[in-house]
Amino acid sequence: MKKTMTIVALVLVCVFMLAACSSGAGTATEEPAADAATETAAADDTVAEQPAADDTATEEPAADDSAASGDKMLIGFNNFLKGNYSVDILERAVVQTIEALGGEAMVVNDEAKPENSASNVDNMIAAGVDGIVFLGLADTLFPVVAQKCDAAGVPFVITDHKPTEDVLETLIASETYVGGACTEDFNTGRGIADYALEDGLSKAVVITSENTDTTHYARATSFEEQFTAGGGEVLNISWGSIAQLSDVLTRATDVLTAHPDADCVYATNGDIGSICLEALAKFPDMDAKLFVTDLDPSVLEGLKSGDVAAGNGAHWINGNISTALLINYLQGNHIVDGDGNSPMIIVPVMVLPSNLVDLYDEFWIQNQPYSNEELQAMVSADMTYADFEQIMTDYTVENRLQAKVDQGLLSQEDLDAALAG
Amino acid sequence: MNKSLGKRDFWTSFQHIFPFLGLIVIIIVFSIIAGDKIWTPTNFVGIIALMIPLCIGGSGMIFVAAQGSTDMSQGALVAFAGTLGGIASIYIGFWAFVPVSVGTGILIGIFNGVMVSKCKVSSLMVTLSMLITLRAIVAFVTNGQAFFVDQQILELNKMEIKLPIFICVVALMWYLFEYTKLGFFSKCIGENQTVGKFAGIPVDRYKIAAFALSGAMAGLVGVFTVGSIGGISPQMGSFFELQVMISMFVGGIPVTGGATSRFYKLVVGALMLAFLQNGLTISQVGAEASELIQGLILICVVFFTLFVRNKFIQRQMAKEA
Amino acid sequence: MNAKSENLNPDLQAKGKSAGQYKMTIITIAIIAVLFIILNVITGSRFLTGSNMLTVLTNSVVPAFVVLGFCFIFTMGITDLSVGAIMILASNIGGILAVEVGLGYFGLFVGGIGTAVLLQLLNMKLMLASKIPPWILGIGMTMVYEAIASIYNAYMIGQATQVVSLETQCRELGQAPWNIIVLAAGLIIAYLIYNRTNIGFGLRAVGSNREVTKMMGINVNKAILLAGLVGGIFLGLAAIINSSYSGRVMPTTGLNSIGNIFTPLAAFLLASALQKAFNLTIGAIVAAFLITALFNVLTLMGVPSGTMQRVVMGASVLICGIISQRGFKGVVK
Amino acid sequence: MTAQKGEVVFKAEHMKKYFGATHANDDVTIELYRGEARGLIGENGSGKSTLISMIAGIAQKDSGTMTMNGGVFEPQNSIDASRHKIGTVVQELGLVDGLPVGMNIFLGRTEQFKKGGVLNMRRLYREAEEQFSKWNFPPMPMRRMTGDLTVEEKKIVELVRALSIDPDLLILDEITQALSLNNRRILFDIIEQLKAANKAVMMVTHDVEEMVDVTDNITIMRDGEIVDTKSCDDVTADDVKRLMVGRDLKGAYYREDQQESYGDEVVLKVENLSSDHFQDVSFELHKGEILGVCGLSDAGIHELAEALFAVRDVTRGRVVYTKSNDKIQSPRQAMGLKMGYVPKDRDKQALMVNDSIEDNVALPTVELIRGKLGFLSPKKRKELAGKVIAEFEVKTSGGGQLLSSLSGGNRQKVNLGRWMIQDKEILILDCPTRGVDVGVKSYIYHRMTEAKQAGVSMVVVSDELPELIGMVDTLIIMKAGKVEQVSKRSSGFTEEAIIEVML
Repeated sequence: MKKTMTIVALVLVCVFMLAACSSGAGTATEEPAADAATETAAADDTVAEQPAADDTATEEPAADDSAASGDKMLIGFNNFLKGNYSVDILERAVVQTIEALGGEAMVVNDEAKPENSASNVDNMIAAGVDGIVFLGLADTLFPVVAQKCDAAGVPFVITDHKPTEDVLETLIASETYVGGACTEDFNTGRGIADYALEDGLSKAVVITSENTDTTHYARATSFEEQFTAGGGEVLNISWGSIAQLSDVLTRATDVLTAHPDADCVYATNGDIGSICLEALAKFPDMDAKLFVTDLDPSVLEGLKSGDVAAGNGAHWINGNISTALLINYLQGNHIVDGDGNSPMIIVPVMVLPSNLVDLYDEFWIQNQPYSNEELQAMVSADMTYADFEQIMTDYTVENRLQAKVDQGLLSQEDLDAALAG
Repeated sequence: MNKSLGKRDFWTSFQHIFPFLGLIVIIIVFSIIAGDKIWTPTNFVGIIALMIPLCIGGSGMIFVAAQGSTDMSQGALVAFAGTLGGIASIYIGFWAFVPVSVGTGILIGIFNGVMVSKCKVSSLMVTLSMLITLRAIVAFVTNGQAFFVDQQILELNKMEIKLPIFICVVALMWYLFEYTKLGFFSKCIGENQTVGKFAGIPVDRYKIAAFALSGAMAGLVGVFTVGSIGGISPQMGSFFELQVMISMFVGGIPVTGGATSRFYKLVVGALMLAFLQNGLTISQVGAEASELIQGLILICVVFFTLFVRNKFIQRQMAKEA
Repeated sequence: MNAKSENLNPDLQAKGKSAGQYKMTIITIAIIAVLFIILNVITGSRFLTGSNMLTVLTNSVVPAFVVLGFCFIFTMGITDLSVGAIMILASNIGGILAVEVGLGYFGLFVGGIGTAVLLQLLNMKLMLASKIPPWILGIGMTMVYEAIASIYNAYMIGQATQVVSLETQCRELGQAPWNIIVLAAGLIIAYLIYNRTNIGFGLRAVGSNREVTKMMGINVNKAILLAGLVGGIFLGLAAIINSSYSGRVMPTTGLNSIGNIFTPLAAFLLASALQKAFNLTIGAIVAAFLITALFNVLTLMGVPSGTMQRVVMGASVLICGIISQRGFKGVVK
Repeated sequence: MTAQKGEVVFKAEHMKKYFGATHANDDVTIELYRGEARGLIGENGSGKSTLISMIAGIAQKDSGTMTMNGGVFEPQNSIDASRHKIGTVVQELGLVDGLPVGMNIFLGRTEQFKKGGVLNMRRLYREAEEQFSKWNFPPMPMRRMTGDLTVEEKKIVELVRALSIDPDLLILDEITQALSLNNRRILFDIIEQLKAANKAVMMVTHDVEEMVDVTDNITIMRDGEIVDTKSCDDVTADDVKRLMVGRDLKGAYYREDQQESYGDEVVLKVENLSSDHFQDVSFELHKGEILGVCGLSDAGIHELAEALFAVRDVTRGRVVYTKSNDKIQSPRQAMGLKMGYVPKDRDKQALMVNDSIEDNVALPTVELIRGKLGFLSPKKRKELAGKVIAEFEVKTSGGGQLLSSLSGGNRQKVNLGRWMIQDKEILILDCPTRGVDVGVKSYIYHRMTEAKQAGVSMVVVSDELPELIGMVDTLIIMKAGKVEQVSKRSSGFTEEAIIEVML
């Protein structure tokens, strides 16, 4: 028993080490071959070095090249926590852009630890990336990353989370910072607050994630600010843990018990939104409207059925834009803003009208809002800051849908019908 | 009299080199996969930087582990001590950073120790509630937000400063653990607490001391963590305690503590974990697969360590015959 | 034996069980009742209303089942930290069978309980065969299970959707009165198994002293596997009630699933601390209810959630621990 | 009593068991008869416990055959053995601490209480209670956790567990050493009852005199083989000892003089010491004196030993080290005042069994090893361990060897040696010869006499009266926590007189 266990375990180690090597160097199509290699290798340790040695050989040129076209660029992206829908969907946008532009993506998992955000930058640099799309959820990380990238001479862009102005200045001072496309998380909360005030609502509760989560913190507090400024009252902000939706549900029912007079419920992301629907269903006497940020599939359902009064989001394209900025730089076109600095492009947050829910689902969730061709068009020697600003100005749900019509993915009649409601 | 163990057979000597062997295998495999990427100076510095907090945290926790107790609060304490140190550095001056941070660690450690030894609450329960409480306090104090501290802290992240401090601290803890009463009695308590008490060890005092050391080291790790992320983040140090435990147990320190706890095993384990995590990342293994492989390799390494140890004991028993 | 196990073995900390226990039970219930009444006054009579109590009870069902699962696994001295990851996988596989395959409740039960039982048995089997301490094996298996769930999640993201959600199907189980009925049934079954069957005594014997148990002629491996089976069933139940309750269970990575079981773990430790007053299985439910009620009442009192509420919880667990250990003379690790 | 050869109840033939290369049992053949009480005796490591484990189903034989009640007997585990009506009380404690007492009696045999998969606990506890009263043991709370019991109570529970199967063969492995005199008497009555009921008893003990008294025949083992089986009518204790060791024991076993002899200087003064287990104990210990303490199980003698070394808290009174007039308040302080303490339970209280000899020696001698900056020199540790090994003739391959692989006698040598190599003035020895064979016993007595001559004062607490009678200058007899009588060696101790006082 012991002996077999040992052998099995030994073989396992070999297999996984080699699996690591094959999945590292090979693409998906090469996998069967790599598997075959591991099988033979597992049987005999001496053979093990053979395929591995091959891999290094194929990889070396990739590590050496700088932005030279023709070879595949390797671009790193740090996912703050695999398994978190918002960042996973952002990862999808980044990876799609990189692949559409003929690059290779390297995704690392920070496991929700800020230390890992820093050390993974080291790791990506060591792996020989040509550029980094950095998702920093704590402002303090940006100077550290700038320092590391400057030392290694690897360009980076930032995405999604926008640092404060002070931090942005230090970033601009960095040689390797080449821009960023971010969302003002504060705008999301403000937008909802305005919308709710217009509806004449005055007593709100906020259901959100942990207050250590910068995104949710910004959404919740900006909502509170705006709502209070507009004459409303925020009765309670319930900080829960987004990792456990049952926990959020428990929190939500507790809060609704405590404040049965609330007429507005703001859920700071899609998952929490669907949870709030559950919670509200338990209080049939309550007459509260639900607002959600982040347009993910469950929120779309709610919008369609009318359970969700309004939702905003659609800002995940900042992954596309920031990656395009980086690749432009890598191909020799450093885009600068009016002051000659690396740009910070603000991706707007949009409120989705319920009549467009189906089309949104098809072209934002099922497919990417920007086609590969459009993404490729974003990267060329002619692109300027003004062009990107234009893209942002044009970025509305209606315009995008119109573009889809132009691409022949959608008939004009369907769009018109949808717009008409 | 007093001869060494007689002839050393294969398993006996293997038992001593095995922790190193696991490390060597991991290094060789990743050298093959990742090529010279792993041996570039920057990457090597990166590996060392990964190892340093694990080693420092472990050098405190090893006393607790040797006594057979558990310290789950270390990660939360990293955040708590780092945060208080950071706040102190803003209000009092940069010099206060390290003393406040380490001091906080020691105080919380003493509290843990008193709860365990005097109030007789199990260490898991004490440190788990401490983990929950400290995390919440950090979230409260920082209002959930990352913020900057005196930028001199970034100096601490420089290897030329970090490394000497690390070496000094680890050397000191090594000495304390292997060559003084503190370490020896900790191991004895782990072997059999009653025996320790009957042989005149003031058990309570040594327990408190072990938790205090663990806390102090957590405070120091807090300082370095703040340095490495450039400021205070309430999420820093999350699950740090588990990472440290993995390094210790993978290195071959028994979960139950006792005489076979050795400091070098911690260092080897920390290096192994650092090489594994770094190697998997720079070999561009997908994030999902990387965790899978990491888990399996950890289990296999622990299994082999135990396997070799059991073989060794069997041989020794047989030799008695 | 195992230090990590001994501190989790509630039997070792339990004092004699005799007439004194009934007194303790009554005193403890009285203390809780008085506390509840005081809190009710503080919250302006919003706490002890029927609907609020029902809310608290509903909210405590999932943690209660997790704690019941712990009763069967952790009591053996097997501190398996991978239960958090197992539950995530079980919820999702149950969901897939229920929704994607369209088997409804049948699929949910088979998928959820089946997964939890299988993985728990796999853990036990691995632990017995390899002799790896459960603590470290649990961490390793957590990584493996998290990775599997995460691969599934990545696949679903690639398919432009999220991990499976029950939507409107099979949601009754997570609501009153069904969840309460299931909880009551679960409690009775757990109580009987733990106190009145060979499985229960086997696992308690193993947790107390594995060597002696073996010497007394009990098949230790079988006892562990059986207890793992029962524990797996309760964890599986917890997992499916959880998905039925909240609709969707998100995978996570980087050992974050261990964070999910900290609260149930605290409740379990609380239950073992309450052993003087309640049997472990009953104590499990009481502890889960108390912790949920604590959060509820703190919310009613307007204590900030996420921060001060958790401080109060951590402190309460510690204080209960201290009170229950008063006068304890044995070895504590 | 003549050894009547009744019907054979149990037979083992050509039993062999190896541990590695060692013959733990080499071709052992033994027959037990109905109505017989058999003693099994031999030095530590002679293979008694191995033989018993094989019969009890705890260890599996390598070869040989066993028959029980005429049928082939191949037990897979102890439950299997009990089905064949063999009840065993093993040497190490064999109870699960975390279960109620009643459950421990029936653990593994609960089928009889099962009803629809659920156990009828009330009936189980009632039947367990009945077992206690059936064998004349005082009642115990059946629902209490076994871990809360004392060692002696646990041993009784184990005995009742073994008896509860109504055994045809009862095997007792070193049970008497854990029992106090009153419970020993109950046990001997039980043995008589079983004999009268035509059942067999096999008993192992190191107390040769006791064995000669209680049993009908004695089987002597040495080096894994059976040397001889003698009828108790034909042998004396000395014969048995000789056969066990395989040679004549040189010199006297105990000290030879019958006069107390010690200096005038008082080294330790105990004044009105009281705790939960004893009240108002006062005595003076002189230089070079061996002071014995004896009493029944509830006399509080072991607790007194713990209190002397300040391991146990006292409610009143004090222990004073007269030279410096210090009140002893902690074990560490006591050690600083040149006191040493050998606790009763060697493997649970005194030694780290899974650790090396070196570490175990270093534990109480750490102050000798300590250098500048608290440096514990590995070299000094090695030297000290070597010294203990050399001076106390510990059979080992070196200081690095784990204690778990040493025999009980060698462990006890390490245990005593590590205190005796230091220049201690006062030693508190609680059952210093518990569970060691006559060879080691005689060696320990020899060392004690030497130490006494060197001026070391000793407090010896023991459950074995012959040992106290043989060694002490002053004997304190305690009863129910109070000092009942103090007598000097010259007054001529007799076992009967002492027992009378104790009862």
